[in-house]
Amino acid sequence: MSEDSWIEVVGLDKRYQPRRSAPTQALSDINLTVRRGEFVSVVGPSGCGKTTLLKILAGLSPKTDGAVRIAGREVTKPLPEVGMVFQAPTLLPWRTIFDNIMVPAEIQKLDRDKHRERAQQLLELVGLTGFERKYPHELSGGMQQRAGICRALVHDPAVLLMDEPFGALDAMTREYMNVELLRIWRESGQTVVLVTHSIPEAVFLSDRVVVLSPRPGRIAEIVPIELERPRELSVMSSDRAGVYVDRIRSHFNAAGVID
Amino acid sequence: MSEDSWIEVVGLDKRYQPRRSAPTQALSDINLTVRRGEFVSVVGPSGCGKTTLLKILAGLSPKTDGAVRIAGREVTKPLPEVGMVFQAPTLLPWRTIFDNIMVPAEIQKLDRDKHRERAQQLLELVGLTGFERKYPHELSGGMQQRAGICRALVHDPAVLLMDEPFGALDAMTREYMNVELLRIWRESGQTVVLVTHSIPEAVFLSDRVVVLSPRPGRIAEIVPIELERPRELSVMSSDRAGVYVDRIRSHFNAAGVID
Amino acid sequence: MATTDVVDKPPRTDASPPGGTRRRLDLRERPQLWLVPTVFVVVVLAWEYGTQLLEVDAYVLPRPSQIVEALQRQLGDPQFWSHLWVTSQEALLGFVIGVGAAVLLGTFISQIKVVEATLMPYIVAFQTVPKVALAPLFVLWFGFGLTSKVVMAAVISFFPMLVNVIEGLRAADADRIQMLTVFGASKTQIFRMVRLPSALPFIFAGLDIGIVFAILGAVVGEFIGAKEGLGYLLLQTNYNFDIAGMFAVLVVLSVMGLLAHFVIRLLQRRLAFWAEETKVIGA
Amino acid sequence: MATTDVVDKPPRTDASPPGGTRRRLDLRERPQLWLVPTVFVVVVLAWEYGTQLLEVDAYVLPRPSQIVEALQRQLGDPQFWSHLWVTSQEALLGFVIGVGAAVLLGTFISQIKVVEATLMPYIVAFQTVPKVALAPLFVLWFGFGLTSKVVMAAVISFFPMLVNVIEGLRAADADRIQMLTVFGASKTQIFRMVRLPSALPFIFAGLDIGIVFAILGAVVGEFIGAKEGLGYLLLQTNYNFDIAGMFAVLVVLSVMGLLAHFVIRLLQRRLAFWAEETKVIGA
Amino acid sequence: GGSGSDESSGAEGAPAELTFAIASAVIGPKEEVAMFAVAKELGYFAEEKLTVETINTDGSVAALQAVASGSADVTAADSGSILGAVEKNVPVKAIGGLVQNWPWVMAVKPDSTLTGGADLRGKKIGVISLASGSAPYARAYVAAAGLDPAKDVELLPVGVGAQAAAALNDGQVDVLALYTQAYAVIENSGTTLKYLDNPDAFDGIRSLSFAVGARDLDDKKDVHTRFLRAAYKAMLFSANNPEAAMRIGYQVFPQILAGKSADEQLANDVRSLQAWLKTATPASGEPKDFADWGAITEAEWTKTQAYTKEAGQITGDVALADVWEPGLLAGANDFDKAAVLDKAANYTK
Ligand SMILES: Nc1ncnc2c1ncn2[C@@H]1O[C@H](COP(=O)(O)OP(=O)(O)OP(=O)(O)O)[C@@H](O)[C@H]1O
Ligand SMILES: Nc1ncnc2c1ncn2[C@@H]1O[C@H](COP(=O)(O)OP(=O)(O)OP(=O)(O)O)[C@@H](O)[C@H]1O
Ligand SMILES: [Mg+2]
Ligand SMILES: [Mg+2]
Repeated sequence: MSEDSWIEVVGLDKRYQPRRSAPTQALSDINLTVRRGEFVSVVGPSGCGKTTLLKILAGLSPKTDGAVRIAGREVTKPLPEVGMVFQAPTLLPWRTIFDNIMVPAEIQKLDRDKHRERAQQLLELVGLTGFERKYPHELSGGMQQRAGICRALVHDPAVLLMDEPFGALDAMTREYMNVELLRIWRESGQTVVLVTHSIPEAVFLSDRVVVLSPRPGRIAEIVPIELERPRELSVMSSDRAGVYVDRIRSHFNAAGVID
Repeated sequence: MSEDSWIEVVGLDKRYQPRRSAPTQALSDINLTVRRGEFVSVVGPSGCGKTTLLKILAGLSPKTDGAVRIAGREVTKPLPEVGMVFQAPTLLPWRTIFDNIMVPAEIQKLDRDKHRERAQQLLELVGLTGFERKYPHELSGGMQQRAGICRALVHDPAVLLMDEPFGALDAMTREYMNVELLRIWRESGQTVVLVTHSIPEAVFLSDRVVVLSPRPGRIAEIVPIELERPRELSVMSSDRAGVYVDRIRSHFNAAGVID
Repeated sequence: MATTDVVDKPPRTDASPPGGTRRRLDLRERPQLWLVPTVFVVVVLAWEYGTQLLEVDAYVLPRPSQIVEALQRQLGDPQFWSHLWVTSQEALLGFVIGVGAAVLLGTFISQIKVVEATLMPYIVAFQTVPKVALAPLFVLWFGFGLTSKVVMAAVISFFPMLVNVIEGLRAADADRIQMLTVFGASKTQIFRMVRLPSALPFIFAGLDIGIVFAILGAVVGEFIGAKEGLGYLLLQTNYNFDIAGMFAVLVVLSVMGLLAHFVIRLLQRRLAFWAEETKVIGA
Repeated sequence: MATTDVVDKPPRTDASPPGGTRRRLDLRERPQLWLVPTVFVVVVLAWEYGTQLLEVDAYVLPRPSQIVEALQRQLGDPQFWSHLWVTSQEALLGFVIGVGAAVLLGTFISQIKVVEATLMPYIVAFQTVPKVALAPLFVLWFGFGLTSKVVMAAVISFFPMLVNVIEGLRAADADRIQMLTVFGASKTQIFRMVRLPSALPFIFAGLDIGIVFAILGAVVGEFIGAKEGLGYLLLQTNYNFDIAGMFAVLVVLSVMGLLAHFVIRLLQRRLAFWAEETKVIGA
Repeated sequence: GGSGSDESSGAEGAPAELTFAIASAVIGPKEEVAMFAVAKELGYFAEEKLTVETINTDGSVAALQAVASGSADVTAADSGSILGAVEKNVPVKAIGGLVQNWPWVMAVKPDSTLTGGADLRGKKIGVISLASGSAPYARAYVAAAGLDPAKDVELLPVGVGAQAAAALNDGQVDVLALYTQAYAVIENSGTTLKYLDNPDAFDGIRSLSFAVGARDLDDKKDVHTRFLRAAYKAMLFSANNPEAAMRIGYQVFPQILAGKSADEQLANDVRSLQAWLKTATPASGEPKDFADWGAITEAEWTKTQAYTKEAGQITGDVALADVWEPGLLAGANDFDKAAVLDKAANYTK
């Protein structure tokens, strides 16, 4: 194991075999290594296997074939250094927002006071101050998603897996969250794998963008984004960024006028 | 009642008063009329009350103050001519995708064969052919959302309320779905109220875009979009479209580079 | 008024009305407050005059007035209170033991599939054995005192609770468990943070059934070999041809069951509050 | 293997292995197939030799060999089969009636909050009345034949089912109900499309408890006034000091309960399949 | 086990603790009053240095099980059940008789035209339960009249007390087959009954007898003798002053009253107790002359055995020596009758 192959996916295959219906080949021959501290985004059409890939990395779903290693360890069950933002917020309805966010710290029995403070900071960061004592059903969809992001960050995991964390957010909040995420990432040195539907977002945030083909997901291209860091939003107006966006978009056959 | 005020919202106020926590003012003094056959989008920051507004229109949530009428009738309970796409897909886990989509037809006891055919067409349109016999948990997030869209369309409702229907879709699918939605709308003459986070999407689709302010949601501006119809995606590259997008975006303080 | 209710009457304001009209509203919003007593009065009157009209003999079905009379007599007798105390003790102890054992065993069983598959057949088989038939043996094994009745109450309240605990712990949402798993939760933590809260509606159903059966168990235990307790008093009143007295004891047992039921429902509203608040009212 | 399971052993392939190794795998993947019989043999042997060693008298606890002997004798007696038939009939009929009534009443009750609040106290109160104490009245009201035992079985299986039905119908997800409501669903449709499927885990728990209690109810009914049925046979064997014969009857009752339990579980796996398939295995 | 019996009581006259199993789930004006309560309250147990407790068991079979397993030391159980127990190797043995006159009798409504067994063809007979002493009695009763109990009559379980009375009044049964004391309770409630005569065949069949554990009987003969002596003293007292016995019964077992006042209940309960005492004392003669308590003749045992066998409770013959230990009775009858009679005559409180 080296720093250069902190996350290692070799010849990964995944086939779902439900009891009552036909099997679905979700992923096919995925090969990918992620450096320690790298920021990698995964883009691809709906249903191509992005969530499946993240769940396998998280140790939540068994693979059909191939090998997956994180920090040199075979992933057969969830590893403690991994944090995850789920596609659906998955908050616990019997806990207040604050207690929901504290779940990872509670599970890993981390220092209470320190993490309470951190949770409070994160809530402030995502604009949920004042909602600490509310219950999930009292929050809007986007607010729940933001709470889910706080939860994934509260224990400062070394590896962060994010499944469309900003999907339910408006443009302004999304941009703001992108900038903040970059800041947190820079400060903490986390390794991040992010699934997103926004190609500009992927370009803005990532060191490399993995483009998956439609189901069964294969790697269509891996695009290194060589924009200097630290990045500001304005970098996205640059031609170089535009080239990256267009290049990735070309895989999608999309006009790029809506998204 | 006239065709010009098919949907009528007058002085609408909404305050949530949960049993165990502080009240939240979600909407404040909303005034809006929608013409019959009009396409209106609602944009606004996360948590500003968009979903709340749709739920009140749908008759799912009681208002605190003001009046809401659809087709001249006071909305006190769900009206049969209204269809809705929910922010979360809300499929029934014990039904196949096909049977999920048939729910409205089944409820309203509509002609079976005709609607089966229509369901099949809609599934094809959203790219879910082959998944009819699968159960919801076997679908990806975006696929579930697409199934939710089919369900809202299957019985061809006169009024269509859509809560971020394309949030979980990739750029290509989203653009394609936008175009198709416009086609369906044109052919059916539906009245549509769409909540979205994508300002370009709102501009592309709508006759008017309602911009809500942050919580408590008030109407910040209503922007009429005077782009000729029928529209093609290319219209979004035009300067006039750009002006609309920038104008709406100015309410959000967003750079507009990600979304 | 819950915040997610479906409107099916003219929407009411979400804000509570000012304090002054509270009491009056309560009666209108919770008609059970007058319905329950009304129904009660109607039933009692129908019973009283129905039995008179149809000339039903008191030893077949005594009239409410006779029962009330008998009840007054009983309540004035210090012996009665000691009977009541004995049965309450037996039922409560049996309930706690039976329900506790069911929660422990149910937890254990549902954690390990093999254990469930191995033990469940025995548990079901044992449960189908009529405890009343075993009662003479119970008495031989556990003596004629409190223990055999407590065991009876425990055994009979155990099974409904067990089935509900197992089913409830199973009902947890897979996504929530996955979420906890990613954050490194142990089985115990998953149990505490997701399985148990998800199982609460089942557990409360089990408790509700369990307490009723615990009281029945204690009473039936007393039928077989006891010299005190309400079950014994039932036998004695019946033996003495004091059917009104017997019904008075039945009334007391009913009140015991009712009280326990309300305590459990109260607990449920406190502990499983989120279920109440996300409930759809009127749909 | 469910498709959403959490890996906690080296991930297995999702595809089933080729047919040839199926049978062998079954035993490894479902160890209960040999565990249940093993435990059974161990328990029986321990019982047999334990009672011999400790010199437990047969009238306190007969040995398995004696029970088997008695069982053989019983099974050879055509009368026994008619007893079995009577009790099965009573229990099954009572179960169907009790559980059916619980589903109907539970549905009705849980639809209208006022009805629930008004009726539930009476139901709980009635349930806490020991049916055994009322049995003489039961017999007076329903006669000495099948009816009184069927009523007994019905009444006793009714309550666990009712509580579970009410709790289950309440457990439906508010968002799903809202979804149906928007599409204009009537209460009946909401009930059929969401409430009922959501309640299935509760309903099956209720059925599981209900069938066991229905058998108990029939037997207890027979204790009080019957001239046939396994309950009567229990009394008869006990009266004749034939304790081994009594245990043989208990064994038969257990087997009845087990069979019913397995039928219900099978039904559950068929009808509530989605719950099985989204289940997290190994977590 | 619930017995506090002192194992070291082998020494003559040593203090001992005993548990008496009442062979019924309820306490009523029967042996527990006439024998136990009186013996306890008047100090007859104390005179024998005995401390005696009671437990209730659900009938004779359960009581014998309790005695055999050591949960109790002595009971008064149905003689047929004792025979059945002995046949099934349950270690119990009868040591003295208690109810000597056949207690079962047929009763009909006062306006009934039924007069005897021959009239019962096609009738419904109410028995306590089909697994109780009343079923074999009913069968034997009709058999004695030449009918086939399996075909010519129908037995229906009606229990004792209210529901039995109701079944008769409602016409659900034509005749009841209960024991005399149960009828007394029914009559106390205001129902009048007409009784059918038992054929002579039932004379001499024994009902309740005292039974103890057979295994340690030899070691405990002394204790049991003392128990019997106290018991028979109490019987003599009760036979001579039932009202006093009943009052004592209320003191020892206040639960008999179940909330009612003693004065209100006394007349009825005395009547019940007298009905029971009649079955437990010689059919003729003056109460003050009663003697030879507890004796059971070999002829009576034979008759009882034949009856039990016909009832199906035993299948073969039980050797008399296995079931009956008459050796304690001499000691048991060795008491000062005059003192007891005196006490009965002058009892006040
Ligand atoms: N539990 C499951 N059982 C069976 N098939 C599944 C399951 N989960 C996902 N699939 C299938 O696997 C494929 C990939 O699903 P996945 O959720 O990984 O897609 P995705 O890339 O995340 O899509 P989206 O962008 O819509 O969320 C889909 O075709 C889906 O139908
Ligand atoms: N059931 C509820 N109970 C209490 N408060 C609620 C409830 N639903 C929404 N709210 C509050 O009302 C406000 C508006 O919520 P709403 O869901 O309408 O927002 P939204 O505009 O749809 O946001 P998003 O874009 O994130 O979905 C939020 O502040 C939220 O906390
Ligand atoms: Mg996904
Ligand atoms: Mg929303």
